[in-house]
This record gives sequence, C-alpha cells and structure tokens, in this order.
Amino acid sequence: MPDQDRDSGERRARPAARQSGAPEARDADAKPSTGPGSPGGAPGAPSPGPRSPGEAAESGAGGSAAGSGGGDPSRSVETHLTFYRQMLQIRRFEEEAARAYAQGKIGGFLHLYIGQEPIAVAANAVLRPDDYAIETYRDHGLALARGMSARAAMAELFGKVTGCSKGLGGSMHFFDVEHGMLGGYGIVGGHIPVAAGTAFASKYRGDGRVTMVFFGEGAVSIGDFHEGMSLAALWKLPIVFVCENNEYSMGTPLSRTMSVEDVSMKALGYGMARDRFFVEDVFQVRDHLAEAVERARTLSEPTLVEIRTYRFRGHSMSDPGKYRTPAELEERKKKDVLLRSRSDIAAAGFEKQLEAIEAEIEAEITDAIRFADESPEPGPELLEQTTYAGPFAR
Amino acid sequence: MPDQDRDSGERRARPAARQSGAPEARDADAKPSTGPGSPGGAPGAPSPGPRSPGEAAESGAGGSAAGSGGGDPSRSVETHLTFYRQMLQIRRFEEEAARAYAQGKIGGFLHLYIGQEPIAVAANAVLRPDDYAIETYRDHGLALARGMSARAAMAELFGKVTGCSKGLGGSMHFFDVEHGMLGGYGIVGGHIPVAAGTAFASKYRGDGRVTMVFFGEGAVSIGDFHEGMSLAALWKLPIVFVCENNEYSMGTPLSRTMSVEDVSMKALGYGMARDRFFVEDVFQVRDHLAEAVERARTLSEPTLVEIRTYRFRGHSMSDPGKYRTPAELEERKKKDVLLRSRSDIAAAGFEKQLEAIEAEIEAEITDAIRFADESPEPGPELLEQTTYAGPFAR
Amino acid sequence: MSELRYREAVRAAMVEEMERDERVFLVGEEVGHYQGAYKVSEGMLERFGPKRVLDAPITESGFTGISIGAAMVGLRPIVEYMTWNFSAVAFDQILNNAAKVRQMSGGQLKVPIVLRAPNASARQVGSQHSHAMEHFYAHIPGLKVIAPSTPADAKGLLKTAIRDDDPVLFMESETLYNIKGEVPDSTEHLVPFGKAQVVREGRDVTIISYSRMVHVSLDAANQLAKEGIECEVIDLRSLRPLDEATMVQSVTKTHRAVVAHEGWPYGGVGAEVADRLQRLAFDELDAPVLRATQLDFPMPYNAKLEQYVIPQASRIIEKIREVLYQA
Amino acid sequence: MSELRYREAVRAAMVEEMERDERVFLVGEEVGHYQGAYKVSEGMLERFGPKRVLDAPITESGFTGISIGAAMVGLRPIVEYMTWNFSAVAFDQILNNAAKVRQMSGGQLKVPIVLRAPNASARQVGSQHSHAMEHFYAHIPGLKVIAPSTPADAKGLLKTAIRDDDPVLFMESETLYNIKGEVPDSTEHLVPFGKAQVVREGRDVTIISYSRMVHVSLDAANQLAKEGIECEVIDLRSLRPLDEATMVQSVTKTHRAVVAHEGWPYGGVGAEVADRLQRLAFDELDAPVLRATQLDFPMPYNAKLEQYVIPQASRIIEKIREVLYQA
Ligand SMILES: Cc1ncc(C[n+]2csc(CCOP(=O)(O)OP(=O)(O)O)c2C)c(N)n1
Ligand SMILES: Cc1ncc(C[n+]2csc(CCOP(=O)(O)OP(=O)(O)O)c2C)c(N)n1
Ligand SMILES: [Mg+2]
Ligand SMILES: [Mg+2]
Repeated sequence: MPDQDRDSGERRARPAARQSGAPEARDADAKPSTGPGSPGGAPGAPSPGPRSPGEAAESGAGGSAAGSGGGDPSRSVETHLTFYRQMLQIRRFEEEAARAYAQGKIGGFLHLYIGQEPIAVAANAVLRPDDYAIETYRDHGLALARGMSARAAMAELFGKVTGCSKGLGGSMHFFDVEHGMLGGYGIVGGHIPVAAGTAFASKYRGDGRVTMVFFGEGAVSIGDFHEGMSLAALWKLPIVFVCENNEYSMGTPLSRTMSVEDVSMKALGYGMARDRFFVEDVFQVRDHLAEAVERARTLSEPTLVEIRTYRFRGHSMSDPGKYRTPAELEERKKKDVLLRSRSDIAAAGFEKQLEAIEAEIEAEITDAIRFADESPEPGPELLEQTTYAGPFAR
Repeated sequence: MPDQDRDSGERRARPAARQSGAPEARDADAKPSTGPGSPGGAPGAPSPGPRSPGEAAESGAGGSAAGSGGGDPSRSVETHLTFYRQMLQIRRFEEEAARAYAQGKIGGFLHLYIGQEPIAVAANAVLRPDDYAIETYRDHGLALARGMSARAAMAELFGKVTGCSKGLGGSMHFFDVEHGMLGGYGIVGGHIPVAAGTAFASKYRGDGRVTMVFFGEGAVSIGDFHEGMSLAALWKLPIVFVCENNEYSMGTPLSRTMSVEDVSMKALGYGMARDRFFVEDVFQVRDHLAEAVERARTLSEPTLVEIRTYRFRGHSMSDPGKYRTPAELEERKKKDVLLRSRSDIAAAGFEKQLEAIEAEIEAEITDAIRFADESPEPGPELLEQTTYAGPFAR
Repeated sequence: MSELRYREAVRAAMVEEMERDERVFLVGEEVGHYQGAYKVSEGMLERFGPKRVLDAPITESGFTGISIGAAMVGLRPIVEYMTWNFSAVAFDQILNNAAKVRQMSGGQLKVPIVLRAPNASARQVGSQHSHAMEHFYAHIPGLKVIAPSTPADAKGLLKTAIRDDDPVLFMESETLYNIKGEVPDSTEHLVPFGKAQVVREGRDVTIISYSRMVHVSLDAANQLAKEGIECEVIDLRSLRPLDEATMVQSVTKTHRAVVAHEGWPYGGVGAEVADRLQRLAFDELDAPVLRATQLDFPMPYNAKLEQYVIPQASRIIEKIREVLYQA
Repeated sequence: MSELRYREAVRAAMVEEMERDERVFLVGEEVGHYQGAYKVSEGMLERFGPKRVLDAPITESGFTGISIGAAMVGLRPIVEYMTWNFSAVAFDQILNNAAKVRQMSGGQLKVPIVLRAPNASARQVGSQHSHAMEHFYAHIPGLKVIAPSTPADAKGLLKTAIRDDDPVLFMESETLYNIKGEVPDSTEHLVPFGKAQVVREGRDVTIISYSRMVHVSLDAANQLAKEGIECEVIDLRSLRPLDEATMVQSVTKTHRAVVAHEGWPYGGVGAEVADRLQRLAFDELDAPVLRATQLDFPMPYNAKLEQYVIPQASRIIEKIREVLYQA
C-alpha cells in the first residue's frame, strides 16, 4: 500500500513541456500505477480512500522536511523559519480574532483558516509580489501570507475604516491590491471566472504575471468552476487552480458532495495539467505549487492542483461541528504542520530563533488588536464613492 | 490508422456491472490503445482529429448495416424499413417546413435537424413509450420520432392552436407529454438539470422509466451541463446524456469551443460511464444507445454518450453557413445515413416497400401542411391559463 | 393553538405536508445531516429519511433544475436555498424554466414547486449576502412570491404554497426565525394567497409592508401613537399576487401611504405598490406615496453603516411626517 | 455627419474606442469569425485580430466573470451577449461581482466593463428569447443601464460607456439594428449619461419611453396630433441614472404622463418612473401616471398573440385617452 499511497498521494504533474499535449497523448502510455511524473497514471492510480495525512506522511518525504539543511538550500532552516513565522502569524491572528468575535467585537461570518496555513504560506512563497491571488470567504490566511498587515486585517474584522477594505467588506472580503491580494469572495465558485480574468489580462498584456485562485472541494460541483476551467484550458491562461480539499463542505463530507473523490480527475476532461497530494509539510506544498506556477509562467498553461488538507475549526464561528468526531479531529491535529515545523526546526537546534519569532508575533497581534480597537469607523460619506467610481447613478 | 480510428471512433462503455466501479478501478488496467470494451483505454486512445465519417465508416460495421437479414433479427429489413420511414418523415417534414418558412408561414427561429435523423430515430427505438426525452431547440426530429403527429408538429410551426404547444411555443418548444416528449428548450444547457429531474422523479417513484437528454457539443462548456452531470453521477440517476456533436456550435467549430475534442472524456471527472462513436448507420446508433439505456434501466446509472454527427443545413434558417466550405458539406452529404439506409434496403431487394413508404410520407407531409394552413390560431384567452395553472397572480 | 417560533412553524408546514403527500420532498444544502443551516429542517432527515430529505452539493442551478423537472412529472419539490442570495446562480432556471414551462408546453405541464429560504438583511454578512431578492422575482409572470411576517402565516402560507400548482417563491427571514407566535394546530390551517392583512388599524396614514419590516412598521406606529398619530399597518403577506383591494380601501380611509420594505428603491415591489396606489386611488391621495427602503447602496459590513443603510423605524416615521406635511 | 444604421453606429463606437485604447477588447459568442450573430461586429476580427476580438464558447457566466476580472486589473472589456436573455445565466456575476467588487474592496478596485446585446422582443422568438432585462438590472446600485433609440445616441452613448469607469449595461434592439440616422463623425461624439431628450414637444401629455418604444411613442403621438392632441415625447436614453429633471419639467407643463416600455408591468423601470413622478410632481399631475407595457404574460410564439402582448401605439393611445379622461 505505501507505494500506491505515494503514487496517488504524491502524484506529480509531468514537467510542463511534456504536459502540454492533448490528453490522449498524455495518457497514451498510461499504466496501472505509474510513479510520480506520469499524469497518465492519474486515472490509473487507485484512489486513496479518505485517510489521515499520517499515512501519507509515512509515505512522504518526511525526513527532508526538517529543513535542517543537508544539501538543499531551498529547504534551509532560514526559509523554514520564515514559513514558520508566517504560519504562526496566521494561527495567532485567527485565535485572537475568534476571541474578539466571542466578545462581540467582530460581527457577521468568521471563517477560520486554522489548520490550512501551510497552503497560503507556500503559495505566497512561489508567487511574485505582483502576481494575483484570489480567495473565497476563508481569506485571512492568504491575505496575511501575501503581506497584508495584521493591523489592516484585524481592523477590517472590527469594521474600522483603517481596515483593508475600509470596514465595508468584513471577514469575507479582504482586499489588498498593493500586495496582489485581489479579494475574498462570498459566492461559492463565483470568483473562479474572475480569477481566470486576471490571468487573461496578464496574457493580454504579456506582463508575465500568474494568477492563483483558491477554492474548497465544495466549489467543484458548481457551474462557475466548470466555466472557469473550460475557458482557462481553451485559452491557455496563466493560472493555477488550487482546490483546498479539507474534506468538508460546511457539514457535508466530500463523499456526499462528489461522485469521484479525486478532484484532480476533473482536469482530464479539459486536457489540463493536474496535481494532487496530501499535505505533509510546508516545503512539500511549496514544491508542488512551484511546478504549477512555472507551467503558468513559462508556458501560459493552467494547472488544477488538489491539496488534501483539514480545517481544525468549524466551518464558521456558528458551526459546532457535530458532523465529525472529536477523535477524528484529534487525530488530524496531531498532524498540524505548524507544530511539525516547530519541532523540526527545534530539533535542528534553533529553539532560540523560534522563541524570538513567537515573541514578535505576540507583540504584532496584540498591537493589531489595539490598533483595530482604537481605529475610527467608516462614515456614510464612503458609501457613494464605493458604489460607483464615477458620479452616482440613481 | 484505421485500427486507431476504430478504437476511438468505436469506443464502447464497458458492460454496466463492471462500469459502475470507481473510475480508478476502471482505469487501473489502462493501456496505450485498448480495443472497444475498455473505457480505460479512453484517455489512452489517440483522439481522432476531425474526420469525415467516411473514414469511420471504412473502419465500421459496414456490411452488417444492410439489414438484408443474415442471422441478426434485430437488424431485419422490417426494422430497417421502420427506421427509414421515421428518418424520411423527419427529412421531408423539415424540407417542407423550410419551404413554408421561406413563404413566411413560419416565424422566429427554425433549427433543422437534417443530417442527424438516425440519432433521434435510434434513440426512440431503445426507449419505452413512457420514458422521458428532452431536447434543445433543435427538436423537430426527436418529437416526430417519439410519435408526435406531423400535423401537430407542422401546426405548431405555423403557430396554430392545433399545434403540439397550441402555437404558443413554436419551433424551439415542441412538447408532447403523451408521447414522452418533455420539450424543446431554448437556453443552451438549461434543460440538462431539468432532465436530471425527470430521472430523479423516476428513481424516487421507482417507475422504471429512463430519461434521455440531448444537447449539442456547444452546451458542454456551460455550467448547467456540469451541474446536471455532477448530480446525476452523485445520485445515480437513470439518465442518458446524449451529446450530438455535429462539430459546430452555430458558426464555431469545436476546436474553438473546447480544449479537448473528445467530449466523452468529461465523464471521467464524474466517474460516469461513457461512450463515443461516429455515426455510420442507424443500427449502430441504436446498439450504442441501447447499452446506455440498459445501464440506466437496470442499474440506475447515468452514461455520457458522445455521437459524432453533422448537420446539413445552417444553424438556423438565418445562417448562410459561410464558416464551412461547400466541399466539406458535399463530402459529408455523401455519408447521409438516410441515403445509405435506402440503398442498403434497395440492394436487399425491397425497392417496392421503399416507394410505398415514400408515397405515404409525401401524403402525410402534404396533409400536415394543409392541416396547419387550415387550422385556427390560438386566442388571447389561452394566455392566462398557460401562465398559471391556478388563479392568475398579478 | 400552540406557541411556535417562526422557524418551527415553517418546519411544521413542511412536516405536515410531507406526512400528507408522498410526492413532497425537501432538497437543499445542509438540510439533512446538518439539520439545516438555520435549523429549519431539524429532525426531518430522521423522520423522512434520505430519500425525501436530500443534502445537495453546492449546485443551486442544478438542484433547482432537477426540482423543476421532478415537478413537471408529478412530484412536489421543496427547494431550500441556504439564503435567497444564492438563488442568483439559479436565476435562469427560475426565469426560463420554472416560469415558462407551462406556457411553452401550451399548458400541458405545470410546475408545482416551492423555493424557500431566508431573505434580505441578516447581521453584518456583507453585500453579497444581504439581498432582498423578491424585487427581482415578483417582476416575473408565472411565479408567485410570498413573504410572511408571523409564525402563523409562515405555516399557513407555506402549506398553501406546497399545495399550489404553480411555482411559489417563499421569502423567510433569518432575523424572524426566533420570533414566537400562536399558530393553529390544524393540519388544514391554510392561509390564502393574495390576501393582505390589516395588522393595526389607524386613521391618519397607511403603512404598507411585509416580512420583517411589518414589525419595524408596528414599532414606528407605536412611537407615533404617542403623538396621537394613528397609523394603519398592512401586512401584504403575498407580493405576487398583490392585494389591491385591501390597500386601496385603507388609503381611501387614511388618504396617505408609506411603503416600507428591505432592498433597494429602484423598481421592485415598493415602486409597484406606489404605482398601483397612485393609479387606483389617485383622487384619494392627499400626499404622494413615499417609500422607506434600504438606501441605494450595496450592504456594508460595518455595523453602524449597515443599520444606517437598512430601513429603520426612524426612516418610516420621517416619511410619515412628510406625507402628513409635518416635515 | 454620416447616415448610419443603428448596427453600424454601435460598431463605429467599438471600432473607434478600440483604435483609441489598447485596453479595450470585445468578447462574446460568434463575434469574430461569424462576424456577429446580428453582424454588429462585422469586420472587427479582421481589423483587430483574435487577441482583441474573441469568440467565446457558450459560457456567459464564465466570460462575464473573466471580463470582470480583466477589468479589475486595468483592461476595458466589452462583452457581447448574443441577446440579453442569455445574461440570465450570468446574473450572479453581474449582481455579485460587477456591482459589488468596488464596495467589497473599500474602493480599491473599479470595474470598467460594458455588457451589451440586443434586448426585449424580436419577432416570434418565443418566451425564453423575448425578455426585457433592463427591469432586473436597473434595480441594482453599482450598475448603469443605457438604452438608446437612435444611431446617433447608440454611438455617442456606447463611446461614453466604454470610457466610463463603472459597469455599464447597454441595451440594444434587434428590431432597431437596421434603422438609419445621421451620426456625427467625430471620434469625440460622446453623449452623457443621465440626460433624457425631448424628441417631440407637446402641451397635452408626456409620453416617457426609451429604446424601440420611443419610435412607437412617436407614432402614437403623430396619430393623436391629427385629433389635435399634442404629445410631448421623452426619450430617457439612460435608465440608471434616470433624468428626473427633464421628466418633471415636462409633466409640469403637460400635467399628464404615460410611460411606454417593453417588458412586464410589475416593478421595473416603468413603476420607478411612475413612483418618481407622483413623488416629485404630485401637485402637477391632473391624472395618475399610466403605463403601456408588455402584458403580464410570457411572450407567446403566435404572431398575432405576440403583437397583442407587445405594447403597441394603440395601447399608448388608449392610456393617453385615459389620462385625458376621454376614455
Ligand atoms: C453559491 C453558493 N451557495 C451556497 C453558499 C453557502 N456556503 C458558503 S461556504 C459553503 C461551503 C463551502 O465548502 P468548501 O467549498 O469545501 O470550502 P470550505 O468552506 O471547506 O473552505 C457554503 C455551502 C455560498 N456561499 N454560495
Ligand atoms: C445560454 C445560451 N447562450 C447562447 C445561446 C444562443 N445559441 C443558441 S444555439 C447556439 C449554439 C449551440 O450549439 P450546439 O450546442 O453545438 O448545438 P447545435 O446547434 O449544434 O445542435 C447558441 C450559441 C443560447 N440559446 N443560450
Ligand atoms: Mg471544504
Ligand atoms: Mg453543435
């Protein structure tokens, strides 16, 4: 089994150049369970039933994740510390946001990213500052990873004018154009064609930018996913479709939302390159996404990347999460990538740097809360100018 | 090449029982170019570039189509004569409709089915009278094949109250509930979920009915196709999705509407059974569709069937068809299944029966025109009762 | 009579009708195992099983279309959208199939389907989740649009909707789900469509409203009563069909009207009511018909701004003073 | 000045603006190789190449979303729907992204996009293909809705739309594409939004209309002129923003108004106009504001019934007699 797990859990899209042919060509040499590097094996590889990342990890590049160096500079401890810092910032930001929500300082919906941090952090690591990133309503993690200040983020949650969207958007609508964060969107799937559009603009202008769009596995059945994929494949747009498959669409496990558990199989019908893996560590995520970004940047070809992950909190603050057992949750928390990174880095003898980072983050989040608390609220005068760019039309 | 053509042009879905497993299972034994019977070979088989049915025919079951008997009773001349009669009825009905349109007796859009007749006729042959069939706006052929009278059909085109939809629907909206014709719809893709709904009702009631829904290759990129397919596969609905791939979506060749020419590949992402072939003769179409209907009827499982065909007329009466060369059109007309059936049957020594049928059809269509001409128009009193079933809501 | 919450009244209507008619089923996101995003369908999966209470993936257009098809051949589907906002992705199914199949088929088919969900503003859920969708749907012939304000009407109107042979769009409100009210126990408690209700009598001005805004209107009326201004408050309950008689009768008495609803001012239900009143009661009106609506902006997240944009009792009072020429 | 058909005027606006601004491109079904389903974009593919004139598969929601995204980052897309009817499948993109992105982003982004297509009735194309979609879209703040009736306005308003920084929905008419009119040659012929035009002066009654119905209104006015009834005819041109001043000014003179538009009566643009007039010119009105619209039914195929359902000059005349109390 481990071998097969590795095949399916670690399936890699073929290098872009070879990937780009018609799907038939790609699959011409399909074999029962080909190893990484042959997407042809994709349909052939047995689908992993739902499994804990643990198994995947066992079969994964475990050791190399320590970042305690060895030869590979791209996995240096310095890099790992940077990733740890960003993941911790997101974790602590959201833990405090949850507290503030309980205190009534934040209203509406609050969807936490806790547990999925390595994805946003790894994604940012392979994107250029001027690339475009577009998210769902579960958008705090990506916004912070892209470089939005904790102050602007927390102030937005508090509905303050100093927030990233002037307090008009709230948790679901984090925008920071300057940092290539083109927003969080509330309609499932609705942002996918929009993301294909920013990629379209990059191709139109030849500006070399790549767009990365994120969505949950619950979005895969809706029409806009299909239309966005169809057009991106037909027009060869420089975009990476990242499906963060956290196994639940609100209270519904993926077995009840999809007839095929392997989301990446959808790419076959579009002749699109695809990748699929279970999250083990932040470097692994980065390396997979780097390949897809490279394909978009150099060949202007889209990729569908399915990342199996898990959210540790409810769908939103109002969700008690009765649909999953405490046991399942605990099992998954053992695989928390944030903790794994910490122990790997500590094991490599960098405890001091870790503690320094943790102290900084605490200060940063405390400051963000204070800033949000003390910031003024937006006034009615903002409403007209944010409804129309030009004169108001009534 | 002929061999490969046969693989892809004649690919058969595996018998339902084996088909029903997860796609991974299906593809586990995928090989470069497996013969018919292994959908696993689907992604493996080289895609046929757009080709004339001629090539396909060369590789096809040519001889067996004669229907000049041999052992196979299902291909008897009697059956063939029945099919010929139905195909001819559609052909002549539409030729006269085109004439009436030119005379201004028919208004609005008129989309002719000429060239695609064997599909509707074969479909009807494998459906029970009480099964549900649902079409696009190109719906004359299916309506007549299902048993709608030429009178009701022609009167509808003439906008008369004796028409199948009382003259309120017109060419695009042929309905004949009694004959299991649940309508022609004008919004591309919009009828696909509706068809999944009639299949849902059959499963809900356990009435053993099957739904067959037809759409063009141009509908495959739209959201409702994806949502209908997703739900039919997830809920295992007794439905057959028939994509009549006539190579053009209005003036756009499929190379410019889809990144993958093989529409049936879409089924992989849903784990749905699939089939794909180039039309050669009416028996071939019937046999392929019979397999899908059987799967729906006995296992309540959906199938996506892509049928490569060609329309001899413009998209609608207003389309001059400049986007294709006269040469291409002539080439295709040589493969007209209606003519092929006639010559096969004649060759088998049934010229008399053919002429008798032709005389009957002429009379039937002439009668239909007269009937339509003489029928009264619908009155305003119909408008309230066809807007609401209950009291009018204003 | 039993005291039920609005949420429970909606549930009771569904449960009673599903007990009564095998053809009725419920489909939507999280309606089953999760017990409903707003717990409206709590317990129904256990009671009726997965065949009649279906959890759907996020495919509003897909399961709306499926329900239309199922209704065409004899079933009586109830579709729950998590909120009406999400019906926007099913807009074509509602406009072009639900409302058209009957005429396209020359009357051969009917579409007995109920589409229901919470509508309009919730609390700080932002611009994409705060739409008052009735203003789009009431425009469409072939559809019926209902918007109850009390538990009793929620039950009685939903039962009528489920038994109705036409597509009925049923507008609930997240902010009303917890309100309590006396509800008739009878399984035959059916409230007819097209009958508005005078929920408060008054001689000076008529406030015409529906759904949540009926309560806000009553609040405004009570405040003005302290000044001796007596407002008559009409709960439309049904937006299409619209009860012209009750509105005209009231205005014939008060000679002044203010329409109060959520959603934007341009077009929509409020404009239609104003249009009908000036047309049907032109000589009775001593002042123009005014409207207290959401301001003409997308809904902002900030709590104070949201309250500023949503119509409040204060805005209704302001409009009433205007039609009384007290402004 | 040159005499152009409405179709050519629309094309001229697109060609001039594409020549002027590299960021402008056209996307839609059959706009390229097929030269446009209604030949509006004829020759544009040849002129600008496949990069700027894109044939799209049937994915209205997809290419509307793509255009919104492209506009967010600086391009200026023109989206052509084969007809406005098909925008129904893109409704969510228009409502939730085109109209909301600016506010959701706190004003960081704008969406300079033009959505254009023929709108309302054609000839016997049936219920699913005869929608007057402006009634849905004019309701939405964040959007602008334009509906020109002449070649000169079609060119001048479309050029303004393409240069506008907000989402503009541009309503053309299949039945107007062939009409001819004098059109200024200037590449700076820009007609401003929100300015209605009095296309016929009259003292007795004001007919307020737009798009194809302006011509029907003028026909009605000419018929009544024979009886000495002088109608003032206003071509709104722009539905959102709506030119209140011009309407009120005219009604202040005539004291009577009839609104004529395609599409259904419930809500929509006509109800909004009636609401504003009774509100802004209450004391000037000697009769209720009446409306001549499509009857409240889906559009039937039969030619006579279709003409019966569509608003005709005769229906406008009938309403005018009513407001003149001649009925
Ligand atoms: C079109 C639409 N339908 C329903 C909803 C309500 N809704 C918000 S999130 C969600 C679940 C999405 O799950 P998934 O895509 O897996 O993302 P996750 O929340 O797990 O990150 C639903 C049903 C919505 N926002 N949009
Ligand atoms: C949603 C939508 N968009 C556009 C149209 C206009 N339209 C009608 S038929 C058609 C082409 C469909 O081609 P295809 O699906 O291949 O079917 P065919 O006409 O070839 O049978 C188009 C674009 C429509 N009816 N619906
Ligand atoms: Mg999920
Ligand atoms: Mg086609």
